[in-house]
Amino acid sequence: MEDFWIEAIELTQSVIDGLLFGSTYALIGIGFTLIFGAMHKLNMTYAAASIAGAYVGLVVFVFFSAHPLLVFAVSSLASGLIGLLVYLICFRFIPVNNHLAALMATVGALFFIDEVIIHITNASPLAFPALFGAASFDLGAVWIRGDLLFVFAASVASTAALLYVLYRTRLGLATRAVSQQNVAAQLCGIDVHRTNATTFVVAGLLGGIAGAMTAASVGVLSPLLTLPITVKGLIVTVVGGLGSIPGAIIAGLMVGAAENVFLYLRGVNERDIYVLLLLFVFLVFRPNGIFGKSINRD
Amino acid sequence: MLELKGVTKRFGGVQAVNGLDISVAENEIFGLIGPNGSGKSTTVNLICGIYPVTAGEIVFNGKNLAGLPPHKRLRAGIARTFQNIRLFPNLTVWQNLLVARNSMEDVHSQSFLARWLGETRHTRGEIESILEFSDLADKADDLASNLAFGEQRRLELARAAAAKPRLLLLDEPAAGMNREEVQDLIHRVRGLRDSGITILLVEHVMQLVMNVTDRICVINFGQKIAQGTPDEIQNHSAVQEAYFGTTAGDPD
Amino acid sequence: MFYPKNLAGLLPAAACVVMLLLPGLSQAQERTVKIAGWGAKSGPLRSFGVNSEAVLKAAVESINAAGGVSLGDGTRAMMEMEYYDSACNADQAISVARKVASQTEALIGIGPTCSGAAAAMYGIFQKNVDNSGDTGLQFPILTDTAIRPGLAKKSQWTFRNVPNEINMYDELFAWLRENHPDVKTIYGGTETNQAHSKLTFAKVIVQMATKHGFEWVGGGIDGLTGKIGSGSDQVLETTKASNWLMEDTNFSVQARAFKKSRADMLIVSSHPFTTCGMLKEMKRQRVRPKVLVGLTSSSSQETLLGCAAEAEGMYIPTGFAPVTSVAKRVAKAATANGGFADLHSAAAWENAWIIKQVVEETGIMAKPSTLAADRRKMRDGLEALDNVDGLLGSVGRVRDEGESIKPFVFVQATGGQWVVVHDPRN
Amino acid sequence: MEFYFGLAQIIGIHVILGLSAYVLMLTGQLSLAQAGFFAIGAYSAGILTVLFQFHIVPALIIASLVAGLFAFLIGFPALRVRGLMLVVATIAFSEVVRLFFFNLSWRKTIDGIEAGPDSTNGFREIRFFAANGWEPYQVTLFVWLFVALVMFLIWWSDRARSGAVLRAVGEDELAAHSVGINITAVKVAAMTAGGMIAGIGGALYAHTATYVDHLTFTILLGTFAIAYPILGGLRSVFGTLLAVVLIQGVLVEGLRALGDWRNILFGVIIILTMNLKPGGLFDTQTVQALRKGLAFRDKGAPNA
Repeated sequence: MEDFWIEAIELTQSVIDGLLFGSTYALIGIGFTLIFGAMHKLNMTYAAASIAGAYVGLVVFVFFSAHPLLVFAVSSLASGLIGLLVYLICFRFIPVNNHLAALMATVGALFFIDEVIIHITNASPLAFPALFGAASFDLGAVWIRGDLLFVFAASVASTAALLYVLYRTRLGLATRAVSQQNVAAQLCGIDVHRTNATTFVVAGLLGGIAGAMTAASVGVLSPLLTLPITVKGLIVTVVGGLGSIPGAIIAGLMVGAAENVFLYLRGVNERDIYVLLLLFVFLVFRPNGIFGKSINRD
Repeated sequence: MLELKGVTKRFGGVQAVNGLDISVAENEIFGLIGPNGSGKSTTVNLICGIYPVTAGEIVFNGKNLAGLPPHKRLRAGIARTFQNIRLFPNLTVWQNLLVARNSMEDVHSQSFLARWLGETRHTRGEIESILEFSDLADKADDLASNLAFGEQRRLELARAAAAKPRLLLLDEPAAGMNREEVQDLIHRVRGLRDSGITILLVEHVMQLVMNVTDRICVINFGQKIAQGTPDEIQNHSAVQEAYFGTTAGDPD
Repeated sequence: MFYPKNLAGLLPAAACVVMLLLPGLSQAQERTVKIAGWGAKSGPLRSFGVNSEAVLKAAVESINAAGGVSLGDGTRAMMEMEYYDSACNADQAISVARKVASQTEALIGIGPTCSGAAAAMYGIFQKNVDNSGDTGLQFPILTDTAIRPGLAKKSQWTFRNVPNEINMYDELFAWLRENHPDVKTIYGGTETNQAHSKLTFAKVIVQMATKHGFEWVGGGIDGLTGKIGSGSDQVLETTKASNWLMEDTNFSVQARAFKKSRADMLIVSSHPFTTCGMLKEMKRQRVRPKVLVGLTSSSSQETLLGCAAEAEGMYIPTGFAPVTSVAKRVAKAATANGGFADLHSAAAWENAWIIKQVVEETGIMAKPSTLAADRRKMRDGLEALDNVDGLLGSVGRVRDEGESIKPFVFVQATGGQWVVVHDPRN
Repeated sequence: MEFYFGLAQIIGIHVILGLSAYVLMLTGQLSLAQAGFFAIGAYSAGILTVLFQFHIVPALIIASLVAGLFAFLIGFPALRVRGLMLVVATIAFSEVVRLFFFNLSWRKTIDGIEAGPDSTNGFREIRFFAANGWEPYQVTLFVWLFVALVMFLIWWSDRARSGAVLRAVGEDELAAHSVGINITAVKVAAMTAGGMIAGIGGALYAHTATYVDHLTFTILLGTFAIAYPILGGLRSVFGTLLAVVLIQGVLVEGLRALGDWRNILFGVIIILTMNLKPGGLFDTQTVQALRKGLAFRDKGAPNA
């Protein structure tokens, strides 16, 4: 009986840690889903751009000893700017119906960003500041990491801001119009390129926060982060349903929690196999994601 | 030859086709007309198997088509054209026709590998004659996307014919055509019928429908409102109302 | 007309192919001892290559400043080094090895920097010298950085000058036994998809710790079947929750497993990125062991850049520390060349000097006509070496395996620096 | 020369890898699973020659069949989804395969040494070629024999009806279905063919590199597999060949002298190519121009 309770507490703790860490996955997932929703295209550069944003934030921290909040803000802005650049070099001048070329261009940009980071830092891991890094909340048997709680709060806040922009502003209306009916939107006088560019900037701003949050919750920033985050982001996007922001949030938390539980139960060598099987289950039984409607889109 | 018995199709809450009964006889040109959103295109899609029916059955040559995927319906002898042209734009005209040779006869007369890799003299001859019939002989090596609009329409018809169908579904083949082109199309449709193909024509352009069909069925809101010869239909009150009345159909 | 507009895109390609086919051979008039280095200068392990190149360059400069190398006929020749990027990638390491062996007059190769690439690259070499039925590459290699145990015996052409971790941890735990008598139990984890970290953890660190009487308080260990050490003859269920992967970001479960073990001594057998991640999580969860031990590879500058505060107090045995005057000079020269001298890269310095020694001992001629013979002499010379002068003292050679026994020291992270806490040589 | 032979082997193997993705891409499907099939081929062939002392030829054929079988099996569920979903599904498959080999330890004592896959430590001593006295030029010829075979088969079937069928599915699935093409069968067939081709590539890779571990078969490798046909263009198999020569021959090998900057240039070149020639180097215009150019030479008169 004693064992059972210890086990139950351990599991609960694993789930809590995983859920909170999953909020960084959720932020990346939202970015992917936003861009996919707007352009029906995959932006493979996204996670790398988010990490690159965090590196710019780190520059401010290292050279000007800025407050972590400012570091996050700079990361976000930098990533937004990179998002704009990525749009310009990977999407703007490539024919709209050529999905492969745009995808490949973003892969090229991914290599480029990764390699630039590697060259500047010699690929060395660098310490990244956390907000409330020392804080923690004890809830009886389990405890909650203060910095992750902040990450979680920041994810919720940025998502709320994003939803506000999408559903309460003219810009959001334009974005949704373009994503749903590209040609019709153009006929209504919406500048599709500008709207798409704005989407990339908004997604980039969000990605910068995600990158900084990831770096803050690990405590170190390294180019090793980009590939796993890209994969996690894609998984979250699919599990959450393409284009669904609430889906991406739930999926992010879910993937984070599942990862930690499988790690606890089965060890690290098998952990990812189970997470991927979970993804297969979703692909087979709920191909439209958590909140996906069963529309057959052509 | 083709019989629709109480065919119903629902998309969510929308009733696209509602208890439709149609019977097309061997070697006739049967017209299916109706206002926008009346369920014509849905009916075509139901017959060629793109959507499953919600209720009712579709019988072709005495065989129930339920559960048969589109490619098997083609093998059974049902070919179609699309309202908005759907050629394979980056294939040549020749390839567009070659790809379409999936009739029962073609599948059975050649071994799998031969069909997959080879092009027999017989096949070439047949494709050439289709090209000839479609006035596309000199365009055989052009990419479909480089053809003019009228040529693309002809190619789409030719591609359907290349499958040697017994029943051909034409979904608004005259859309966007001028008077002369329609006249040309009329000849071609008649030519196809004369070669033994039954035709179900879904159309908007009255010039074509009234000139070429043997019988016409009018539907609105997924239901049959009238059926008869072109002359009968022209004077039918329900048709007048459906086309010119105040009731507007829901968008397609 | 040949449609130049559409084909224009192909022209640069053609030009590049021509460029590629231009022979890489340059016939120098003067006689020089050419050596080639290669390692990861791109990709996530770039620091390995950058450091290795910096140290190698410094070594060659110092040799030339001291008058160069004396050849078999008494001529003095300068040493010349070319460094290539092989991105820590098996394909590329193999390709560079082939290129250097067949397209250049290099007498020997120093590289690659990563164990995985080295494990693959060694496979293309001739296994046994003088076996004409084996068409593997015949070119001597003296690797500096790749530490994973037991690689060089794959071929008689391959040699390594890397720390021998068995000796290092053996002595470390003996020393800890003496200096921390209150420490009785140990526990730890590793990054299981990094071969060096995992192998060293299972087959070296835990073995040596139990040998010196520390008690392992976890289950069985991944990668290790049978009993742990000599103390226990019981096969335990594998410890699952205490390991991680080399690109992992969340260490909460592992840190809890560490905490739950209540071990006096904890081991983080990992490279800097995850070492830092793990140490930070341990700090958050207030896991405070009496003694913290790390993997040799983490005794580098990267760990301090990533988590100097959290690493405070961690012991690591290392084959390099600026404790001797020459070691201090090397550290300085490496920094001047844009890299760091650490346990990985410092060996490159020794390698250059070993090469000088072998050239002089075996009477290598360094003429284009004697290239094959010179390479063979180089190999035989390396094989015959007993002892060489290293940065921390004499470096012994393990004859049949092509490996080395290097002197080492124990360092501890103190105030953002690696401080030597014990020098077994004294 | 040894270096050029080695380079030719790498180029050949990557051409095979690229073509395995090319086949499926003709049907409009983007698969990142090629790294997984490549890994299955590499490990299967390695296990056969090392642990069971097979000759390379039967080992290669069996490896190809095994990879093809997995492609066939994964084809049915995976090809239910498309676009981004398929990309993610195939990434997941390829990662599961990689993780399987990461966990696989199968050691046997052969000739006094322990051999076989050893999870994280990788699979060493796949030395069939060197141990049997194959000269580098022979190995290169052997590799290119398969490159030529695969290229010829794809090139030939692309000129026949099969190529048109594959491309028709890629251009418009609904139309293809309506003209009587069994979409699922065509896609699964393409996936299987791609799997078999990747299996051959993997088997050759394991034996030329003599060592494989799970880190060889990451998403990066799958990305390269699709990068070659995209950069080369989907109009011709020679596009893939050209792209591999450019990337492996020129960028990775030829520009090694650029050292540090080479990889940065790599990304820039991909971006530039995609902006300037979105259809790839061998896009429709180039292929037509080449054809007409060649025809012009043949006939000595312009081909109107």
